[in-house]
Amino acid sequence: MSAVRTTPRSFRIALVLLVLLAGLPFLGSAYALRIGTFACMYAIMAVSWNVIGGFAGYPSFATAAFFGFGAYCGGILLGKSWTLLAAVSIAGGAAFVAALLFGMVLLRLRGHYFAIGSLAVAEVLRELTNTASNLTGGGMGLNIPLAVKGSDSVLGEATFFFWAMWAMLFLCFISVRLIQTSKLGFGLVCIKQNESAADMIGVNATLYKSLAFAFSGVFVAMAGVLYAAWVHYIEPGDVFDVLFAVKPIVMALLGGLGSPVGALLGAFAFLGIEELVWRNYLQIHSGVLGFLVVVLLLFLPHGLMSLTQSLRSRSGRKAVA
Amino acid sequence: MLGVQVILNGLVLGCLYACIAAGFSLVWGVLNVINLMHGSFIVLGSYLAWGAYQALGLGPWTTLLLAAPLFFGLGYAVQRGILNRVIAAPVLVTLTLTFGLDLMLNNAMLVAFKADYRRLILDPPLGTWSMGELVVPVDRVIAMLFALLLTLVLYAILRRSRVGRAIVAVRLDREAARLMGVDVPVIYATAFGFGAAMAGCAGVLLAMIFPISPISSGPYLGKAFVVCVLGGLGSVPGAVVGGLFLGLIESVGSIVLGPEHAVTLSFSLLIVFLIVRPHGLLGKRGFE
Amino acid sequence: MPGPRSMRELLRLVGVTRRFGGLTAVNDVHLTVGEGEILGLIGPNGAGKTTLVNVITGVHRASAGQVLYEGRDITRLRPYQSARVGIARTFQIVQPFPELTAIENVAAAALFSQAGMSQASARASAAAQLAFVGLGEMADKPAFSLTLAMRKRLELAKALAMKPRLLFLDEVNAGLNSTEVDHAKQLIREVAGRGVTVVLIEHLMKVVLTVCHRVVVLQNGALIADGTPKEVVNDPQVVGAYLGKKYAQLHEPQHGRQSAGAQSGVADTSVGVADTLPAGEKR
Amino acid sequence: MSESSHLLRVNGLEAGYGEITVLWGIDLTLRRGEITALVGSNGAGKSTLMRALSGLITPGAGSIEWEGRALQGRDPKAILAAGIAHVPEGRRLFSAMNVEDNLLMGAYARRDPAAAIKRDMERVYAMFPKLYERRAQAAGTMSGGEQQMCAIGRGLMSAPRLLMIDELSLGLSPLLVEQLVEALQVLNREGLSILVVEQDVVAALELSSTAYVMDMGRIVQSGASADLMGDPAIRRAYLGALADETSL
Repeated sequence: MSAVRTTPRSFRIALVLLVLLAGLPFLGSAYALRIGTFACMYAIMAVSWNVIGGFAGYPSFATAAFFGFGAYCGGILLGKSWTLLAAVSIAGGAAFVAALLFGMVLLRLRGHYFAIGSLAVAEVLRELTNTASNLTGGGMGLNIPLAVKGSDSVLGEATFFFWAMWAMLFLCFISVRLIQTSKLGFGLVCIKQNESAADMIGVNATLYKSLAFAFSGVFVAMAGVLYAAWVHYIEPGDVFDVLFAVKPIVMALLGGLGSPVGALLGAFAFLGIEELVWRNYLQIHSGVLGFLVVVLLLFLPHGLMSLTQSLRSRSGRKAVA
Repeated sequence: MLGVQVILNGLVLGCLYACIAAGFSLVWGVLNVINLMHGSFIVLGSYLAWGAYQALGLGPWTTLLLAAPLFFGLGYAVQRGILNRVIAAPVLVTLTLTFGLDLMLNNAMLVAFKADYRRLILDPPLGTWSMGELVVPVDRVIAMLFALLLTLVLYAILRRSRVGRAIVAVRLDREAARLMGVDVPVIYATAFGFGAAMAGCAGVLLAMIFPISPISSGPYLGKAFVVCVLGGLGSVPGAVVGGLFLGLIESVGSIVLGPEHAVTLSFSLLIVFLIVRPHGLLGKRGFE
Repeated sequence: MPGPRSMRELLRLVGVTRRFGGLTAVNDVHLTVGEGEILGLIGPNGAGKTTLVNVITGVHRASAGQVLYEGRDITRLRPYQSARVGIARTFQIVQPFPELTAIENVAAAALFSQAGMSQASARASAAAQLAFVGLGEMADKPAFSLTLAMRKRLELAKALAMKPRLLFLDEVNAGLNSTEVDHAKQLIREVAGRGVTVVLIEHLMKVVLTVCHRVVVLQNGALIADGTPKEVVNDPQVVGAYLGKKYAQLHEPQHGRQSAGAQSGVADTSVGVADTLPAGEKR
Repeated sequence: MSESSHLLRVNGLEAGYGEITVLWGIDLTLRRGEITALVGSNGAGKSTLMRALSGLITPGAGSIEWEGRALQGRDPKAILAAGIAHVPEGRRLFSAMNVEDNLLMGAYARRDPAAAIKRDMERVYAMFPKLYERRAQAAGTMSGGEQQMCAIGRGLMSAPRLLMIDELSLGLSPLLVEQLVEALQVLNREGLSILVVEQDVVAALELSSTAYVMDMGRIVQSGASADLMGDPAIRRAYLGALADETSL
């Protein structure tokens, strides 16, 4: 049963895209690898955000919190000579449990209040990280030792992290797709459409929302570990950046809300645009990004995908009042 | 004596916070829109004060008279021209839209003024007042008094003027307001204009105390959030209560826990309030 | 009005009270609903009917009193839990999942209300319910595209998919035209014919009087009458609640000896209709 | 056509919410200087009719003619300016505002000099002295009766020629209702036309000179209020048309 109408065809398109992405290392270019790794990371964020924001309809700004949490968890564990796999698993598990518990209270809030609450989590975590300098290095940042043994070339390490991030994206995408077609996903869509009606037909909304929140965090946190290991150095302002909370939303909006495939495409499109802007308008890149966001919301409220689907009657329905 | 000094610092800070938050709270309460540009409006106001002093030799208190109409017009135009098109859209859309606008505004300021801090240094400096061990910089006291005054003016407009009453009426019951012949879109734009004017004026005042940089917009916005949630949404008294509360907490907190914990404290407070008392200290009844 | 009243008790309210601040919306309500009954719950605007249903289904918690369902205390159940024990309801203002198709709407109800239901079997059950309410053709249309009458039936199909034993129908006929109302009445009877106990909250007296076995009247949160439809519409307290005390005093005390002949005519017909109709429904 | 006696004439009005039509072909005429009552059970469409008349909802079909001018499709602001004030169901006061500000909101759309508005406010206070006592109190904290006075006062502040009151007595004590009824009669004698929706049928018919009975979105009976007192149509509209059920 497709609770959200993602056709098997667009799912296959997404899989093809993922496979194509996997071809990047064969270009042998460090730049391509870097872009590819970022593409995977962004896609993980957007596809994950989609679970809470797209399926359940809760405007979460907690992605930065999950990412930073994962990065620091990973950084600290790697610093204590744990293996990368262990660090990833532990950070992911901790993020899942924390999000589940935190979601139980936070998700009682709706609309703006939830948005602010989720945003504040990142702020609190960042400040805590800043002040707990014994553990995290505080504002000075945290150096992270090489996590990959045996790859002596720079390109080799880059390739490794590309594959790691790619695998994480693959895992994330398949998981989210499974959630979408599962009872959980169906329940989340019901909650988004009408929470009290969902309650009335027997959906345990609190549990479902919290699970959605947890799933929207777990892969992002694990990607955070990989990112930390990849770049060897993190600082609080970097990984808890509010932009990490907003970009996934823009990507998901770009691809069309509620579909993991859209989120994937949105992430790639966003990265492409961002890269272009970075290269050509370094000075005003955030302004151009803002401009894109504004144009997107005002003129393409259903995302890029809606451009291709020869304007259906629905597209005008919700647009402006 | 330390206690008195701490409380005094807290009050000064609190009045400024109230002024920062009052307009933000008004927009949120009346339009149900969170204006993420609020922080950048404040910074822009600071630059205006700096520019007016550098170029024209105008003191910040004079610049206030300039800032209020300028920012009102800016806010009115932004609401009418852009925000009003999505006013009925879900939270995610309005929130992301103002975020996009904020990115543009903030980036424009970065390009125009660079990221490095500027200071508005009054010549001659105003010095400090001291009473025994108590020391208070005069510029802070003046800024605090003006902040209080501005907040009071906003309160008076909302309470006493025709348009202010209409703003409050729309907030309380939009349909009943329509029955009274109120043009709701105009009132929305007006409320947004007032919000922007408060931000601009607050920025002018803050320029007297704090260094000016586009980077400050985030922290200012954060304060506005916290104050709104602490005091209760959409009311001037709520903003004052929330502002003073936050100012005192931060002032006391930075002594007890160390200054580096002030921000953590305020955001932790925000989360606790959201969960335990989402309508703030004054409850949801407050309105003006 | 034979059978239903002697039947086994399904729901019992003991002194149920619900206050909002200083306002008592439901005041010390004692009520028993027998299995298989079609009970009408009526009362003027703001009488507390919907609040009472909200208390029973766990949307609001009772300020005092107890709700017993099959002898079990369900006073503190949350709405999703009460959905899972077999209590379903429709809403006064229809609450579909607008962007889901009709069949997805109904399948959701089947899936989440019953343990061990697979998505495939939920969909199969949904198809059956849609056919039952006459929406088989609309299965793949999104709910927002249905007409009001169809959405009302969709709401009913959703409730039925939950396999309820007790079903609250809140204003299922509001906003329908008379053909649609007749159709809805027929559906309600058929639902009851399947052995579902129905509590009908209704403004349209013609529906209440012809469909219900028993009617209770709520005014200002308190029960003021309980009896057959005929007894209830002729109860001076009920007439007072609906048309004003003065009207009741003016028209009621003499009953049949009214100056206007129409008055007694109404009373006479009501005897005939109320007695024959529900009884004529053979189960 | 007797221009002079007809204040408002509604013809074939259809209105509702979105795709849901609530009112079907409403014909209704209000005469200048009269009190007209609308009676009928819950959900009969009385409030919807008032909302259509005050422009809160836009009619789907039909005409509303006010002193020869077409009013259908105009917004509440224009209709208020034309001289129709609407005291909505549930009073809808601005609860956190004080009484005086509520009254001032009633005069919001007027462009008259402050003195004229002040004078009208004094009149309201003279009519409802209780409101003067409470003028600085938040409207939401007053009793139901005081709130209804305030709502009527707020309606009067727009200096209307037709005052529409939805649910005059809902939740009020009989004594208070008496008081309100007297106030309305005084206003009426001074020339104000009134359209009132009232649950208490006898009160409504005693107050009004003409009445309309609504059921399921239609006018099912109308006439002089005194004649309607014993009309079975009224009882049928409230408590069910048992006679009509034999067709089943």
